[in-house]
Amino acid sequence: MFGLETKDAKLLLLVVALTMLAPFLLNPFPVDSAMAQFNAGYPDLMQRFVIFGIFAIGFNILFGLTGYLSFGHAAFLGVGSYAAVWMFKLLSMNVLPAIVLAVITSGLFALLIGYISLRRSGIYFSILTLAFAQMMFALAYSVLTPITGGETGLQLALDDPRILGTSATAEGNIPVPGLFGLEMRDTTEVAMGVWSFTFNVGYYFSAVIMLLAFYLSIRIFRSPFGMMLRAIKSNQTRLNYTGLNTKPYTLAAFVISGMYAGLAGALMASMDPLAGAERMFWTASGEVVLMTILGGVGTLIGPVLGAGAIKYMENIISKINSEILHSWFAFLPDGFEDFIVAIIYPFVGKGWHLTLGIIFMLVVTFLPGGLVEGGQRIAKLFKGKKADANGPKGKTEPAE
Amino acid sequence: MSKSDVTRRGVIKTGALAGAGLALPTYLSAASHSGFTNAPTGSTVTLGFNVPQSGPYADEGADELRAYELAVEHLNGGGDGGMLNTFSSKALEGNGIIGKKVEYVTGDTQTKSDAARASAKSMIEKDGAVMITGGSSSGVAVAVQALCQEAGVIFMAGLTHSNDTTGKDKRANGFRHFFNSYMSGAALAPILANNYGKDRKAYHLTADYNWGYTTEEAVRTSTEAMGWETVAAVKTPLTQTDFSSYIAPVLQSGADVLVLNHYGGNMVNSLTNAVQFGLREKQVNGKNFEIIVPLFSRLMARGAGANIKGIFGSANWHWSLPDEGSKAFVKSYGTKYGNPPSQAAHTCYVQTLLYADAVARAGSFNPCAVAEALEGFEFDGLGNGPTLYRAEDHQCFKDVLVVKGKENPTSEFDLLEIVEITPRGQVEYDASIFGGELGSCNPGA
Amino acid sequence: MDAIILQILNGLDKGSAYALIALGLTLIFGTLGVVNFAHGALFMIGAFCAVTLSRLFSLSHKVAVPGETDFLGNPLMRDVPYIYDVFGEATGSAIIDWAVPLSILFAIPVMIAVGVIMERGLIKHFYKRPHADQILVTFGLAIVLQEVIKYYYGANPIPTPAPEMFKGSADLGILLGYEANSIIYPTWRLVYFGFAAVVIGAVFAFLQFTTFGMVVRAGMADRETVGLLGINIDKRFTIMFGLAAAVAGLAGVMYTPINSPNYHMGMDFLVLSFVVVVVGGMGSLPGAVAAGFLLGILESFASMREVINLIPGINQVIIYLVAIIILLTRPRGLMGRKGVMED
Amino acid sequence: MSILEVKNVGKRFGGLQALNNVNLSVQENSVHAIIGPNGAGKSTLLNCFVGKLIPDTGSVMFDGQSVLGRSPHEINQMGISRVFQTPEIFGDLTVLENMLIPCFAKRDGAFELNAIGSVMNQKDMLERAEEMLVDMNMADKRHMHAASMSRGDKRRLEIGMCLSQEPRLLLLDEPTAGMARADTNNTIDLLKQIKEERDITIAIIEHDMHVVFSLAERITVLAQGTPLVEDVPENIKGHPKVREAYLGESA
Repeated sequence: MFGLETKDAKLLLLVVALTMLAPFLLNPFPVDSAMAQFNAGYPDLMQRFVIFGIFAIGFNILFGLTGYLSFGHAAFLGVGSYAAVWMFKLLSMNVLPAIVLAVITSGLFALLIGYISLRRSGIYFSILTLAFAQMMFALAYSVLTPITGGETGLQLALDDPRILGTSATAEGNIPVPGLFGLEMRDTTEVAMGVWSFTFNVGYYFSAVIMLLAFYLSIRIFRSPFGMMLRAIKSNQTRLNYTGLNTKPYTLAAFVISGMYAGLAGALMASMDPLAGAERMFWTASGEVVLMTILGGVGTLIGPVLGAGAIKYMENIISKINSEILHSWFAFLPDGFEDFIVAIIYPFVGKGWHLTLGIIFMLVVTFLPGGLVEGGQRIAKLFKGKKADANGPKGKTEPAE
Repeated sequence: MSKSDVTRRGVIKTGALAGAGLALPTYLSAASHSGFTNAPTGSTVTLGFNVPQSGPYADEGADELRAYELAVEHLNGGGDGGMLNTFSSKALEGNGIIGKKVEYVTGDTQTKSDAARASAKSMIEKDGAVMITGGSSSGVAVAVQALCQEAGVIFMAGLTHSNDTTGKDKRANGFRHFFNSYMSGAALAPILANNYGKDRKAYHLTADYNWGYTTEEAVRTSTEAMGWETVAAVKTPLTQTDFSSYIAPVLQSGADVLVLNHYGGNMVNSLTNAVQFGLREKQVNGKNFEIIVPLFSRLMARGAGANIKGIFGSANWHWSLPDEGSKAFVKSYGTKYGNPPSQAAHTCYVQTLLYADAVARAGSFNPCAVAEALEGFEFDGLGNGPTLYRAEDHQCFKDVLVVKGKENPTSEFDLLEIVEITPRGQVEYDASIFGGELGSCNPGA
Repeated sequence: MDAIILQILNGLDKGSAYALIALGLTLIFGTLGVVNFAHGALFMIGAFCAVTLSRLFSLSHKVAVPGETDFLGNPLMRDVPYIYDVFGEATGSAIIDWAVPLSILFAIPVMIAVGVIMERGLIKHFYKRPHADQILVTFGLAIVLQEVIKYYYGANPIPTPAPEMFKGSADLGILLGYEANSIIYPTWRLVYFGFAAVVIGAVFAFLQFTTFGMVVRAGMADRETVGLLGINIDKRFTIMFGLAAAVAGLAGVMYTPINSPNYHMGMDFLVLSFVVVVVGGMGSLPGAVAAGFLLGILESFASMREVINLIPGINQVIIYLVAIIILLTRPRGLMGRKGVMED
Repeated sequence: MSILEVKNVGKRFGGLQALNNVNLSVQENSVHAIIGPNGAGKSTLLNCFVGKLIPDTGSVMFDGQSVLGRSPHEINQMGISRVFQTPEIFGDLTVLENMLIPCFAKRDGAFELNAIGSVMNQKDMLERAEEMLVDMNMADKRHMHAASMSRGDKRRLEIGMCLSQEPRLLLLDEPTAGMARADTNNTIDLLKQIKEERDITIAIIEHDMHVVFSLAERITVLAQGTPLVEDVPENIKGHPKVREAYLGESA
């Protein structure tokens, strides 16, 4: 199916189902219930899930397959965003040219930086990529302000030239990014009983692109090229003495994963036409590393899961404030309520970083294979109970 | 938490989705255009408080959040009413906003444009916030303001001091109560001339980003107009923590004044470093060497400890102001939280009240109606004397404080003393000088 | 010339902090083979040892000041440290004044304990795991430590001044025959440089001249062989971790008067110190120290306005630029050994 | 006809003259052994053939072309495959994938960006690899992780990987080092079989005289970086210089 083996095709279908039904799956709690706080089915977060999924999938092609740990990958995301916003400013609000230009630009940057950085391996490679990204961040934030918008970020203005399109709408506003008239921000909300579900054009557009990116990554994993990349991670010496030149392989992987990052950056800009320099800061590069490791390095689905987990924490846990906590535990006796709230409070809201740190430590200590390993363990439990009924859900295996 | 079912320009065929073998929707919201984004339909209205909760400005964000909670309490008729009693407009009745109880959601800007927009978006898309407010830096303010313009909600800026916010990056849906770099320069210059003379050589250290640029320019222009000479202006990286290599050459340059166009952590470190170098004990050109910090924040100034004593700067507001509005605010804030409010807390509190008042006067939450009510609005009793929300750029014009680090603080909050209240007339400027286009208000759906 | 001397001083001073942090990082890496992203957090905890001690000294009770009122109109309460009651005001205030240097004594046992607990409780389970896992777990730990500090001390910087006698600056220019005010340097920074030199010297002496140090150095070179000799290298490595933590902690303690400490100061240093370690060459202690000073000095020169005017933005990127150039011309940094961390 | 021609090769590491004026000629389709005590420069010499080291002086010609200055993968593509002292295989990959990689290298050259097609659709490659696995007698292990195999199996796999490239010259660096007697004998049999079945030249560096004398057609003895003698095995056995070199080592 789709030129994939059955196992991979099943995984792809599962991901298709998950992304297409995401508006339902992410909004499992009725709107007025106390648990509605945990609903993640609103456009911005859903978009972020898939966009960072793309970023992590691409990163995994480099890190998961070749073992080369780039610590400056966010730079390509930033370059992609800037390129896309410039296309919006100068050419048209259609997202396609912006995405194409962004992918090309970030690919070129990746080619240059990769060519230089790949002259070294191991931590020396990591530091070289980090150094390039930090330089790009620092310059974008300061001296390159005319090109990048500096601290504020590059944003659209009412006087942008925009060759194929208008500078401003009839109402005097800045036009919004779209795809042949379909605006990315268009949203339809459907209420069903006590539930409410949101369907957003931008999300579905990004989700389709993510599926393509995911499909492509499966193909790469299973291709001779992917096999060579895994061979690089496993034993470069043997590969060299087998007549293969590792440099173009790693460089190709670096450029491909840089283009994935650029694609993610362009989509971010398409959903929200602003490109900020912080996107290139080392913590942003670190974040994608953490997403990939958290989900499961070198697995197909892991990076997507990792991206989802971190973005969920950042956007949902960080919004739980003490007022919300009190409303949850209001049924308890007063003193006890305060006690429970006092215990939970440091871990939510502004303490979400703490929870994130603890989760990193727990996952890496007890689930060395990341969330994917957790899924496999659960799957095993199920398998034990009902012997191979339809294959357990969420079953994913490392690429090896 | 209630949430309204609202749609913005739904073009997806809801029928197709509904027909996909799912439970039949009880309510297709696409059918009911409410006229603007997140129009409150129930008995409550949700406001979004978007403040830094992690990162270096977390404490300032916490102070802003406390002010918002206080404002909500007062709007809903709780507490002692605070500035509602001194506010010149009497449209607010303590029954929420036009009868709707005020609820709020909070988010973390992380002092990053991206994170701030994500947080604001979630408030608008998920929680149905009809107004977003807060923030502790200009980059965030400008980014979130642009987002609110697109989404069709009102943005009431928190602490943002760059000229750009209501200058080249102004938006019709955005409003700023806080003062800006230009006003700082205009207010400071005469005081500096009086205290330090008209024959001074200034050395600027400037944070290398937008706010730093506008502040340096404002202070340079206004001091040079008085006869000061600018010896040098050096840009320092945002991520710099140790400023020694920037401060070391200052004495050799022949300058006798050092202007630190830094804010927050940068300011604390550069000021501490400058004092370490003993600059303030030096005599140059036969004059005492002086240091100036154009924008003071009492909260952050605490980090610099005794180093701020005797240093001039400007501020939007300070808790020791003697007017009735300030006193009422300090009293209700201090009673509730045990410490005096910061200027960030003040501006956030006032912005919330101003928004609520504008809704009450307009009789609608429609952003365009609110904007109309705010534009050109003259008011008093909120702490800075008679104030105008200028229609052309949505900037408030009011008195500006020139402050000085106190020599003998009586407590950890008592760090600044007010040197002069610069009257509004002295800091006004033409709305067109910073460029940019306001555009027209966007009600969203 | 005087400008150049000043920047060299600045560079040495900045370099001291880089070198101290990088030294500990390299010790941990070289002995245990662990990439410790929590090392910056150890530096931060050291700084907060100083904050904690000065707060302990300043623990106060309230005494009303007659005739004055606070911002709410209540009688003004003034803080009187308990330490005044015990030692009298003069000795008491002297103790508070000397809180930072005294914190060294406090920080050493605390940091060693923190280091040993960290190693035994967490890091030792990660010796055989990939570097990526080590990075994730230590990064997680760094976040946790940071958030705990933030929870108790807030996000704002906390002023922690040097003793009165080290405040202000020394005019070194006069000593060298320049005009007054041409080379002014803060006294405490000179103290910091001296302190760093002593600590670095002590660590090298310890490794060079003690049996313990010899075993550790042998272990750094070839862990398995030393293990085969029946030497319990693990226990020694645990102690090394404690030592590295103490070095980072002391660097933090003494840094507090230079810049008021805040909870994210460790993260601010983390990336830079990794760059320093790698430029020095993974696993090389002299390399780490040399790279620390080299980058410190270059950073200082790049921030001179004559240089910035020539190449705008150079002060923003100098460290990274130098790192790239060094890594491209010297594959394993200044003094790195072959085969370390290259796969 | 000689396939590998080494002339006047010298290599110095700091103060150590590792190789000194080495001349050597390996005849096509022969088995040529290079022996010598530890530190004689055997491995250094081998590294000069495959591009890992570049000698300071002299020339190394393979089939009339110089290999000096070429990188290992280029030399491999010329037709030289190398088996390492410790088996170098792709431990994280399956046995089948291990075997596939040299097949691809043989077909596609040093680099081919084939990122879309599945490995499983490359029928000819799969057939070749499977064939080779059968030849190596390890078809039943095809889905094992290579790292989890015994040392003897790893060695077989490595030799199989090299053979699947159909090299003209196979270099073996102490292929039986650290092996049990039974494994050593199996390896000897395998190499004999290879020699019989294929047109291939084998150069082998070996410590174990049993292996050397079971396989080699010509032997070069190296001591202190210099070739002492080169002759057929029968003449080497009792050669006084050789005894001296080996006795010297044990003394």
